[in-house]
Amino acid sequence: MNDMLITLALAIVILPLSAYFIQTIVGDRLPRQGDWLSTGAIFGSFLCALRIFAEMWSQFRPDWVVQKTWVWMDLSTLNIPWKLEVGVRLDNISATMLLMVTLCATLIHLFSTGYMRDHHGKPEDGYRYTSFFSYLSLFTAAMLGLVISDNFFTLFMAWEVMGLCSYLLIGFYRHKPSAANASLKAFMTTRVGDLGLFLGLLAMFAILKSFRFDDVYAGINSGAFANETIIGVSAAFFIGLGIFIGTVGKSAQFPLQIWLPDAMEGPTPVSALIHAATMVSAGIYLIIRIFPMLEYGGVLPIVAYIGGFTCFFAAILAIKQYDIKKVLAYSTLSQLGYMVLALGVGAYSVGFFHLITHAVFKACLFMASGAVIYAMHHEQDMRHMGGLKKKLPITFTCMLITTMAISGVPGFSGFASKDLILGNVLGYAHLHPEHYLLVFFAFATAAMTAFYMFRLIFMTFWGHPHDHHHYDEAHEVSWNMWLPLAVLAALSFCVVYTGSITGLGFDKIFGSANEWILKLNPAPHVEGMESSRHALEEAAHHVHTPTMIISILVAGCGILFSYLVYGSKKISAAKLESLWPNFVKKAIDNLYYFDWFYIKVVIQKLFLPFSAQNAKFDDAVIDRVAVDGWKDVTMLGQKASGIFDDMVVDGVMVDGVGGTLPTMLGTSLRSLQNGKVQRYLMVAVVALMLLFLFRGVV
Amino acid sequence: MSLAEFLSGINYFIAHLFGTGLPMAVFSILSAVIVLLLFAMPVGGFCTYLERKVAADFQERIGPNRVGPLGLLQFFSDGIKMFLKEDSISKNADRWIYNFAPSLVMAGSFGAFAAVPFSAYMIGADLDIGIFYAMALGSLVSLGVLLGAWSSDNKWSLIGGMRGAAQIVSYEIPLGIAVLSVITICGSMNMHTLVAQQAWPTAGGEGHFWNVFHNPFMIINFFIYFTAALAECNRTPFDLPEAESELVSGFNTEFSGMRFGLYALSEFADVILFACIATAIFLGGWHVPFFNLQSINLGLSIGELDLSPLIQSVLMIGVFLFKVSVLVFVVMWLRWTLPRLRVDQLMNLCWKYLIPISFFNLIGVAIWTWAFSGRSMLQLLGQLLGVY
Amino acid sequence: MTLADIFVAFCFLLGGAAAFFTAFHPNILYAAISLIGSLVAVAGLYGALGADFLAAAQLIIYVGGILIVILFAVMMSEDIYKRRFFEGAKKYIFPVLAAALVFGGLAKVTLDADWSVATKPDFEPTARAMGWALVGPYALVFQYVVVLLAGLIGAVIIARPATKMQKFTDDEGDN
Amino acid sequence: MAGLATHLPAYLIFSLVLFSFGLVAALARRSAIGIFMGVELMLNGAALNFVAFQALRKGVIANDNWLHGHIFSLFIIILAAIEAAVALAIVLRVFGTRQTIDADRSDELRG
Repeated sequence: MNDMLITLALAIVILPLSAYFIQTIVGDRLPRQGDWLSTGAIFGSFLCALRIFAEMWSQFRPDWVVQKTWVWMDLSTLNIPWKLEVGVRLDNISATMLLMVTLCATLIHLFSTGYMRDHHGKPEDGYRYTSFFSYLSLFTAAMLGLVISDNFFTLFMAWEVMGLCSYLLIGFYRHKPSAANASLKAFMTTRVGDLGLFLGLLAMFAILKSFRFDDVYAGINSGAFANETIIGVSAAFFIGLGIFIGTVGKSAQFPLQIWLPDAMEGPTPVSALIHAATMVSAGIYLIIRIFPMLEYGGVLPIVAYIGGFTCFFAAILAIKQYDIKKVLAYSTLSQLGYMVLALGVGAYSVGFFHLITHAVFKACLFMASGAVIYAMHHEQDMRHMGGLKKKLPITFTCMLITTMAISGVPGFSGFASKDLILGNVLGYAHLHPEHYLLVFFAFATAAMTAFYMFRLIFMTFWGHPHDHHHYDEAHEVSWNMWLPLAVLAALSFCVVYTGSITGLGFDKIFGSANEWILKLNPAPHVEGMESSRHALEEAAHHVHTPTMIISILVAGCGILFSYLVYGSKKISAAKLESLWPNFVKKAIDNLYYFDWFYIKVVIQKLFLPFSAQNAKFDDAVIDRVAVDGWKDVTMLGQKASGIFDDMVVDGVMVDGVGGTLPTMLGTSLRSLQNGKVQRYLMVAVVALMLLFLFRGVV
Repeated sequence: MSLAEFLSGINYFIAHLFGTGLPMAVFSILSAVIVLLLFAMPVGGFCTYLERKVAADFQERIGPNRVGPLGLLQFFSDGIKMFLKEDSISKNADRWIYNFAPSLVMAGSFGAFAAVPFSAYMIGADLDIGIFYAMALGSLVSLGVLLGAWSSDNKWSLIGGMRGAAQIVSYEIPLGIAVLSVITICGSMNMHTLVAQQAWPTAGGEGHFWNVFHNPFMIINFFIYFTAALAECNRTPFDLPEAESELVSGFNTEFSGMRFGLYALSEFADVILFACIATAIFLGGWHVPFFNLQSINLGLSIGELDLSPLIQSVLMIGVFLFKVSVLVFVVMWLRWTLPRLRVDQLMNLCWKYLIPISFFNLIGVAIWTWAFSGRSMLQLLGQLLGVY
Repeated sequence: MTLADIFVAFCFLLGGAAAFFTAFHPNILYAAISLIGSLVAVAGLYGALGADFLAAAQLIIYVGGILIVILFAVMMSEDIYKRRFFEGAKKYIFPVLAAALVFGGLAKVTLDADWSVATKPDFEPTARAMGWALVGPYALVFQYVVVLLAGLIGAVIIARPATKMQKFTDDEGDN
Repeated sequence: MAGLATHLPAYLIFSLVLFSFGLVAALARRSAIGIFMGVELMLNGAALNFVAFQALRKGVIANDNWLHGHIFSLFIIILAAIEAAVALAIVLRVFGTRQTIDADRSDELRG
């Protein structure tokens, strides 16, 4: 049975991977340019994932795990303690992730067959339909490979492949300079995070001699990291922080968040797949996997503050956006911040819960926005939309459901997970009153989320059309585009996750399986942390009911306000805007000056002068002194030999052998730099041999 | 397999007949002479006759019919003619290389015969790396072609020689990879082992029948091998090095007399060699379907000497040579069927099709071998039906 | 004085003489051809030392591959019909001295050393053992060798005619 | 001459001969291909050394059954093959740009 599961897990990765290879090689010649191949492959993966999930469900216990490890490279025969093991690990987290990723990816592939139809054509004419699907396949394979890894090594490999795919897909419209720049920006920014991840992993391997999750958890509990320090901080802190920096880059947390909004230059299915449902989740997944290290090394407060701050300030930015995809991009940032915040306060399974629910509804939101954009002939500005409710009924319904989910309306999945996060944050603040700022971040963001998401709905679907030309042409999208929306929207009801209709605590339908995500995914055991975890659980339970009431109130206020401003237009948006202080407006318009800071300050003021200094040093010192100086020395030598010739030889041994010696000296010195490779080689050989022969003497 | 053994290249068959009393060196020389003179030379010569007959058949002519019955001795008279012809060397030719090059070709194509397993008891040198050895010696041919072409001081020759060398070097890659997948299946490079594994499956699960039917990839592989081997022997449709309508006679334009004879002979020897290797590694060597020739025992003996190896050997050699001659006939048949390729088409075929496909096949074969623990389709079928 | 001794002595003589011609023959083509002699002699010595796989590999890669490529390069680049291009005895003076220095020094070290602990070559098949070594202790090195494939790709790019490369980059720039 | 086949110094001196002639060719040949042939000779000499030590001093240096010497020789052969490809590509390129492969005349780097 276990072997079969492992085989299935491998098949999940291999199917899209082989689809990628086939697409790359012969994709153009296949019927329909091979989109069915990628879609079919990922659907096969979905079926496999479903089988694995069913197995997990039938077992239904927190410690269910199936893993198999192979030795990749074993150099212990040469007395080098280097043994690299790679393997597959299936536990509740990865089984759930696999199902989520394959489901989202399948639906997004299906959606892409409709959305990318304009790109259908021969590659010779510049159409890249096949490339698009092959990249999607490669990306999905990498994400799935990351999920089934049982060690940080293959996880890192898949991580980097995803970085590459992200680069390729963001810059898919490569004729657009903005897209090309955005792809480069995304790649370079995540690279900063990857450096941290890499350092963290190296440090971990140096101490533990293993990359496997199990070994890491066991190492933490057995005190392998207890007395180690790296550059003055404890090893666990260093490793945890390094790996968390990787997450910061990949999941676009403050201060490396700048790439995600720009990444919206890519095609919308890509935004849905990569920048909402899966790749950015990979960062969260990494935190989940390294969670014991963060807890043990004391990195969690940093995690919590970065998450909290990100979710707060991204929400503010989202309020001011008019590009429909940008709104969603910032909301993604904000929701990722929520997850990081949840993990930071120590709510392990809650963070994972929100990861899953968010991936589902955000994929749906992105695809719905894609459908809107497609119907509006690639118009993305919300100010030109409006009144689309009648034109796109299915899209509207799905988008409304998922918007309610993200805003935290009771009965939808976002309510359940977000409510738990808020509860945990509040409980955490009860335990540690000095961290009350986090509570403010969390609740303020909840209100703003409801506000800006309904702003999007009202501006897009309500009111009167602003652009009649586009409006008249708009029509409901074809089945392969609305079907994915419908499926994901159906999964945005919280009954799927918590087993109750309204949210938490009432009407348990699934019996023991109710709130299965929380039940199945307790944090890995860490020595000495049980008491604080228990305390948090208690505190969160204690504030459960107030939290729920507050969060419903807050979300309701946000929706109401949004309706007043953008739905019924009772309050003028322009007037409202004028109330904002000027400097805040300016800061938001400039995205808090982050890009400005990175480009003007970090790169231009810091790196460029540094490299200029380097160049100057190279020019002045190395070139002038070392290189040209050698010429001077040589010339001096020649001059000296000339003087010697004149004075000593010519003067002393006028007609004897005197004529030959300086000539030979001059020639041999000059020939040191005659540019002839054979001469150099000969000098090297002779010198080596002399050194060798007289090694006793020298 | 050591150098000492290699030099004394044991011929199992002769050793069996004469015992081991005589010094090994005599055996080795004897076996070399037997292989060369008694097999390769006459068969190579006979092939020229056969080729002319086949050609005549295809063109509805009679072909050679004067010398001997049915013109069977034609090749003999051809040989005499070649020996007696004036051995001319053009004035600007590079004499040293000119004299030396044909023997390189000769060494390449005839030396490899030592590793061909004609029967379970008759193999020139039962090397551990038999198939690899055959390919290594085969690589001398391209050198001989190139040098001979250059030394004759003739631009047609030079063009032909360049084409020949480029072609042989290129096609060595798909050929080698096709052979590599056979090695993957059998886990050995020893010719004897390679053939022995292709017996009809027995109850104990021994033998997986002819490699060409081992798995779907191997069928493709056989065709790749066959195509590449055609190009290696400069046979139509890959006879660009001696394309008579473009290059007079290509790399051997200037050669005459027995030197030309060596080239011509070794070309046929090459064809036979590749047919032999194809037979041995893909078509099961001496094995026939449904039973194992090695189990035949008529109980005949002369005194102490058991005659059954001899009888088996005769049968095996018959089966082996039958398969070889079928392949050789296909080669001749192709000559009168397919037109010659252009140079760019030739290279495209190799680099864009054969090499990628052969790599794909290699991976496929490796996966098959791993997944089914090396069992062939036939064995799997047998297991499924419960026969074995 | 066994057969193997005669064979080894023959290989020494052949290899040495061929190496001499490779170094000193005025005609580069003859030098290349006499290189065959050295390579074949080394292959024979591999055989005599019981390295059968290496002997065959030496033949197939050096003689069948590298030498052909060398001959191609000679024929395509030099004016080979100019039969003699005498390189001048003068140019040989210092190299020969340097080589003599190397030879003398290393030969002295070789002959001074104590080689009394010696084993006989065993003529076991080596291919299987080498295969295991490549996936055993040398796995890492073997994987790095695969990286050398990059070298081949680089060679292809270098050998491409310059004009075509220019065109290629121009095309890219337009996008 | 008896026992030549198992006499280690004989092999070493022979490989030294190959190496030295290779060195002469590499240092004195005017044409880049000649230099390259010299390098090939030197590589061969070195590779022969490895195998000779493996065969005739087995177990003296490394006390295990891996064929270290053979593996090293194999890597040298592989390396030589790739080196041939790269070197001859460079030769062709140099010939294409300056119509000669004389190493003495490719001396733009002179000081």
